[in-house]
Amino acid sequence: MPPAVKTEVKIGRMILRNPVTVASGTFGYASEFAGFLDLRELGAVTTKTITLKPRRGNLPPRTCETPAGMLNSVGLENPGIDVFLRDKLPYIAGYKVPVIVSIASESDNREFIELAKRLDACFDAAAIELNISCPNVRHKKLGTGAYLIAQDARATYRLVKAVRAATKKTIITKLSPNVTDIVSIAAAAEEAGSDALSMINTIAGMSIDVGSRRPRIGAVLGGLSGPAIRPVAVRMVWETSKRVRIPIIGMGGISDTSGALEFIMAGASAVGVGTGNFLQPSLSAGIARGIKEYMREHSIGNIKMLREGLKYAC
Amino acid sequence: MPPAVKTEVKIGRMILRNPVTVASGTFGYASEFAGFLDLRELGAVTTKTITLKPRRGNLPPRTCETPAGMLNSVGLENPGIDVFLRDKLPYIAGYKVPVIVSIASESDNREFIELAKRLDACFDAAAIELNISCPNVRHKKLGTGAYLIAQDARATYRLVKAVRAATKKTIITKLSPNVTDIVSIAAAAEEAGSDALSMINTIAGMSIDVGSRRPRIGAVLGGLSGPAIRPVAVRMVWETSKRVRIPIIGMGGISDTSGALEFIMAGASAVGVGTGNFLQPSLSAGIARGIKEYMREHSIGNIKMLREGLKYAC
Amino acid sequence: MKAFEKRVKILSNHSLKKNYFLLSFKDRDIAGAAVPGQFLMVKTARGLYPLLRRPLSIHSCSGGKDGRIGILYEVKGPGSELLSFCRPKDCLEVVGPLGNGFPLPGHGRDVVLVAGGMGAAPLFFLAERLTADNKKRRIHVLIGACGKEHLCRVKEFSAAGCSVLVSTDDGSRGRQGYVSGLLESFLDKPGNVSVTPLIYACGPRPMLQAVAFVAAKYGVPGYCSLEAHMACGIGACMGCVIPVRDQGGREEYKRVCNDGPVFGLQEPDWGKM
Amino acid sequence: MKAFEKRVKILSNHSLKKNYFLLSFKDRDIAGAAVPGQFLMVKTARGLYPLLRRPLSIHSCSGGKDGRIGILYEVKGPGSELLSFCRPKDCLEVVGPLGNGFPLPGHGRDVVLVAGGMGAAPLFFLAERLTADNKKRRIHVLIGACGKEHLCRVKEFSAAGCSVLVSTDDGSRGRQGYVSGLLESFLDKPGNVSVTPLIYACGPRPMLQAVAFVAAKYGVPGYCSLEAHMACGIGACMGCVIPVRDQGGREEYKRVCNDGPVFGLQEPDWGKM
Ligand SMILES: Cc1cc2nc3c(=O)[nH]c(=O)nc-3n(C[C@H](O)[C@H](O)[C@H](O)COP(=O)(O)OP(=O)(O)OC[C@H]3O[C@@H](n4cnc5c(N)ncnc54)[C@H](O)[C@@H]3O)c2cc1C
Ligand SMILES: Cc1cc2nc3c(=O)[nH]c(=O)nc-3n(C[C@H](O)[C@H](O)[C@H](O)COP(=O)(O)OP(=O)(O)OC[C@H]3O[C@@H](n4cnc5c(N)ncnc54)[C@H](O)[C@@H]3O)c2cc1C
Ligand SMILES: Cc1cc2nc3c(=O)[nH]c(=O)nc-3n(C[C@H](O)[C@H](O)[C@H](O)COP(=O)(O)O)c2cc1C
Ligand SMILES: Cc1cc2nc3c(=O)[nH]c(=O)nc-3n(C[C@H](O)[C@H](O)[C@H](O)COP(=O)(O)O)c2cc1C
Ligand code: FES
Ligand code: FES
Repeated sequence: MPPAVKTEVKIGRMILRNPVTVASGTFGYASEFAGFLDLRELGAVTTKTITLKPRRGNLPPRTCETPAGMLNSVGLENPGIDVFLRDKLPYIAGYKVPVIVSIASESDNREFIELAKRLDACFDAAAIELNISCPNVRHKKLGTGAYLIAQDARATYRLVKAVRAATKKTIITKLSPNVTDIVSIAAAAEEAGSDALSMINTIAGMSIDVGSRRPRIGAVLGGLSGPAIRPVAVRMVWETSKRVRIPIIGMGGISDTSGALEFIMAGASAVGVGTGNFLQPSLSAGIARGIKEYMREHSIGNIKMLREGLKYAC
Repeated sequence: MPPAVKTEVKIGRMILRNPVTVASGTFGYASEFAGFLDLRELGAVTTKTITLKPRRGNLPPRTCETPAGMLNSVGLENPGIDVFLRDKLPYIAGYKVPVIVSIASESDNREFIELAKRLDACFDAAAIELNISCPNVRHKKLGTGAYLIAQDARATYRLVKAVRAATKKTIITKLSPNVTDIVSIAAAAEEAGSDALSMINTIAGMSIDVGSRRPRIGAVLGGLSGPAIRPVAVRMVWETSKRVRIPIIGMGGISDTSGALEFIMAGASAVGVGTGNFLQPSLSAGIARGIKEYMREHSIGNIKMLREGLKYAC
Repeated sequence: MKAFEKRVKILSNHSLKKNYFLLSFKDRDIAGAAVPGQFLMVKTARGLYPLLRRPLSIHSCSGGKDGRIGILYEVKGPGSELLSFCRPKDCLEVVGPLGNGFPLPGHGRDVVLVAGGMGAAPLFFLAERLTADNKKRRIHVLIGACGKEHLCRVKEFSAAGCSVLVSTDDGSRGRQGYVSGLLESFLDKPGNVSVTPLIYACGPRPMLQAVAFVAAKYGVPGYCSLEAHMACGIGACMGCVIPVRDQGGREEYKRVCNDGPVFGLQEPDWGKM
Repeated sequence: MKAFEKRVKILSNHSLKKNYFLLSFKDRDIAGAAVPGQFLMVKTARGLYPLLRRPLSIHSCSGGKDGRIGILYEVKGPGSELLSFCRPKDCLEVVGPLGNGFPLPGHGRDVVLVAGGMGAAPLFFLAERLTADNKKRRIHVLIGACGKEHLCRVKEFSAAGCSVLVSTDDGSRGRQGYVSGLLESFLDKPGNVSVTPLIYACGPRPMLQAVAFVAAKYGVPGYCSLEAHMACGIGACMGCVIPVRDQGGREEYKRVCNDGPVFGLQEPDWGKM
């Protein structure tokens, strides 16, 4: 019999049976993947970002491929919280896997607060992820050059604080890599009461079809994801994990077990599979199993030891 | 006879016969490549960054591969300005191609100024590139989280202003992508008198060998370059070119002619081939020819029309 | 509709002409579930370049124990090029069958299949099924291409019992001009088809738009199979949308991968694409 | 030293045993310029994954009109795996010959070649040259591997006129233990070699360090060929450095690609690697 390994992790008040979840917006509302994997093999399911009202999303084309990555500018197309609560959430929760509901606002903080209140009352939502970092929905300028809440420590602090007051649910703040110093934003979220961090969202990017001399994305700019950005994401998790105490869900370019392990060794408590779901629909479950195998092979009894185990004196 | 195409571009007081140069640090001191291409086919040659004193550089391993990219942490190993002026510069200048000399400081602005003065007196240097964005040499903190001059608009302004006073040579300021708002840094450099911008330097990244549980780079963090980062670089050039009037040398992941054309269509006046030189030593010259071919095929008489020609109403 | 994530073994993969290739593999599950108009997401690279799977229509399909699937593809870029290097016995990772498929015509109703270039790919599977169901009808196939060397599957459609007409942009074979023009002249001739046939079209967007225009002019209903850039192929990423008009004329986005790839000919908002 | 950027045609590429492959191609320029110890930077992918070329030693080389180059390689990761899929007549992009090569021994001086695993790759080219120069000397080859199924080129070295000794970590063939131990016992037996032979070693770093230690103990000079991660392979990126001590004992970095890959056995600062 193979030695037992403990893969349970705690994110806020939520217990994940293993450290693998999916990245918001890359797993639909889970039903799209139910035929390819057993959802109960995941530590948690994270939903596509939901807004108060339905959103049509951005002009197509919305995706294009780049070297070892892709750009997307979906623009948060979603059916709105009402339809979500009625049609989507009960389905996922039926699998008895914790559900992380990602939310965003089209305008000011009040929409976030209202969404949080709605979810607070909802048994099926285990945690709320604040998507303050979607590069495809530009807000009015917040400060010098910042157009996302997650690009401004003060704005981040204010928002998280306000949502914290509105809900007892686990709050996960999703950070943007499009910043000079992600640690300062992470610290602001922590101070305001966020239970955990999710990082990273996509990096703003652009690609041009030189044949037609047009941008490949209808909205011109898009968010870069996929293996191409993994080194950036791992670095940001590494820098942040040394400076905050709340757990981190690491993501960005995970396409196999070793990619996921990089994040955990860099200090993440859990990982989110994003673009990788497109490459192989069953990938997230495969990685959950792969991590266990790695732990067995390397005689690592508890996932925590992996997180603290980077052999580097610093 | 194929129709004539005009590929000449002006960067400061420097005239490039075509818009293709190389990215600092990826072309050595040109002699390494002389056997693989005719240096006179390039618009300009950019040298490895030079410091006042010789530098040993960082602990190996210094490079590793990532998906469609690589990390490096060379740490500006170079023989110092004296050896450079004596042994390296005359060799390159012998090819009658404009030489852009990249410089950096290990400490404060005075070293930049001294280097600029030395080069000002030097006929063989056509332009000075200020490398204020090397992620592998960390300075003391400049402000909130910034550790590079190029992460701080005020520090950038002060440095460029000081160097401007010290030399009449063309000044190119090399920007870092590790910022919230590259446009504000670009604007600061322009205001301080920089003749041109070079963008982007590498994105800070990290990679872990999960087998040995060690960072793949001796200095732990490295700079990400290669095709993986091209969408980020093109986006930054696009954003910046709409807001500054000085010319931009675009770089980041150019591995073929169409990659180079993306930058020009996004608003760059010239391009720098970096990691691509490692993939194919003759690449830069091939791209210089490739751009001409593209212009002929698409009946574009002047490279300027290509720059202004992105078919997108905004 | 059940889809599978599979690693299958390639049976054959060879060039038909120019850059056109035919690949086949055996998989009982996929072949058993597939209906005409559906597609597969195929991993073309061994590594991470190109990163995304490529959507490819099911070109032919024999169900039952045999379970054989054929794919007709053109080498266009890195993904299809890598595919063309595959050899028999190599493994191929496929996900499918995906998408909605063509609604089948009612008993005995004539159909007109209109193919532009690689548009022949999904229509051949449709022809296979329609000839197999033995419900007396005529299957007309109009195939267009830029030149004769780009025409594919003309003989195969004939052999399957369809009556085939051809057009080429350069006039090197068949009628000169676009296939939408061929359709127009075809519909124009009374007696060619039963009172109201059903059109099934596949090809480049401008061609489909022209077909939709001609069909509307002659009051002939039908379907088209569309393409869009796909990241996931299974309805999760919201990337592959096109603007459509619903019954009430309200505009909305629909996913080509999941709500399509088959749409009513007048459903897409052609002007906005 | 002239190097070339070339697209060559593969003559052969087959598995020797397990994951070990032998590839050959014809190129007069490269073969004409190459000296033992040099290497090539080989593009293994058609696309951008893996991105960088892979450094591979020149394993055999026949100059002249024929100009044939052989590469011995082990499949370890994505690059070497893609290489193993190449077939005769496929094109391969190579840059080379690169690096400094082994300094050749003086007239009649005996040599001991010490190979660990794939370390046999560059040493075979050296043996070829040394047997060809017809200057009476004995060429001893000590080959080590973890087990007998990992031993490569034993017969070929013998056939070339070398006297070969073997060790395996698991004792499945030859002496049991590391090849550095074999070297020690070899040097220990008087009469095995001329007064002071010259050692040429290639293999994993710990093995080379052990060889350097044994060589120092017996006062035998020699060279080793080192590996480091290489981005450019031509001395431009400063990525592949190792710490060495110069004559005066001062430490500095040297580039494995350009200052090496061959270094004096006592040159690297083994303690710091
Ligand atoms: C539902 C559907 C069915 C298709 N069926 C067939 C078929 O049976 N035979 C056939 O030859 N082609 C078919 N195509 C088109 C085929 O997917 C593209 O030709 C292929 O993806 C090209 O990939 P590449 O890497 O060779 O070329 P690239 O250089 O990557 O692209 C060439 C063209 O294909 C498009 N393309 C690239 N990647 C995708 C993607 N992930 N999704 C959609 N389009 C993409 C590009 O936008 C470009 O226009 C189908 C497309 C769709 C959406
Ligand atoms: C001068 C020199 C000569 C060599 N000669 C041979 C030879 O004749 N036969 C042989 O089998 N191997 C040789 N090697 C080693 C060979 O380069 C690696 O095994 C190969 O790069 C592995 O690539 P991969 O993609 O298959 O595996 P990966 O999974 O990428 O790497 C496997 C191992 O190879 C190393 N490696 C990967 N890329 C590089 C690179 N660009 N430069 C250096 N090391 C790298 C990795 O660090 C890792 O340890 C030589 C290396 C050097 C530096
Ligand atoms: C098509 C697509 C849609 C996405 N939608 C969302 C979203 O709705 N909300 C969100 O927080 N992040 C969204 N993301 C970002 C991912 O959750 C993730 O942070 C990012 O893609 C990096 O991970 P990856 O490289 O593994 O994809 C989306 C990413 C993609 C590719
Ligand atoms: C090995 C290596 C060394 C580099 N050294 C320097 C340097 O000395 N000075 C500098 O300004 N940029 C340096 N760079 C950054 C490049 O000039 C360039 O800005 C960056 O690599 C992005 O371009 P690329 O993706 O085409 O390589 C270096 C990059 C690499 C890969
Ligand atoms: S391709 Fe992802 S929703 Fe259609
Ligand atoms: S590999 Fe670039 S200097 Fe050696």
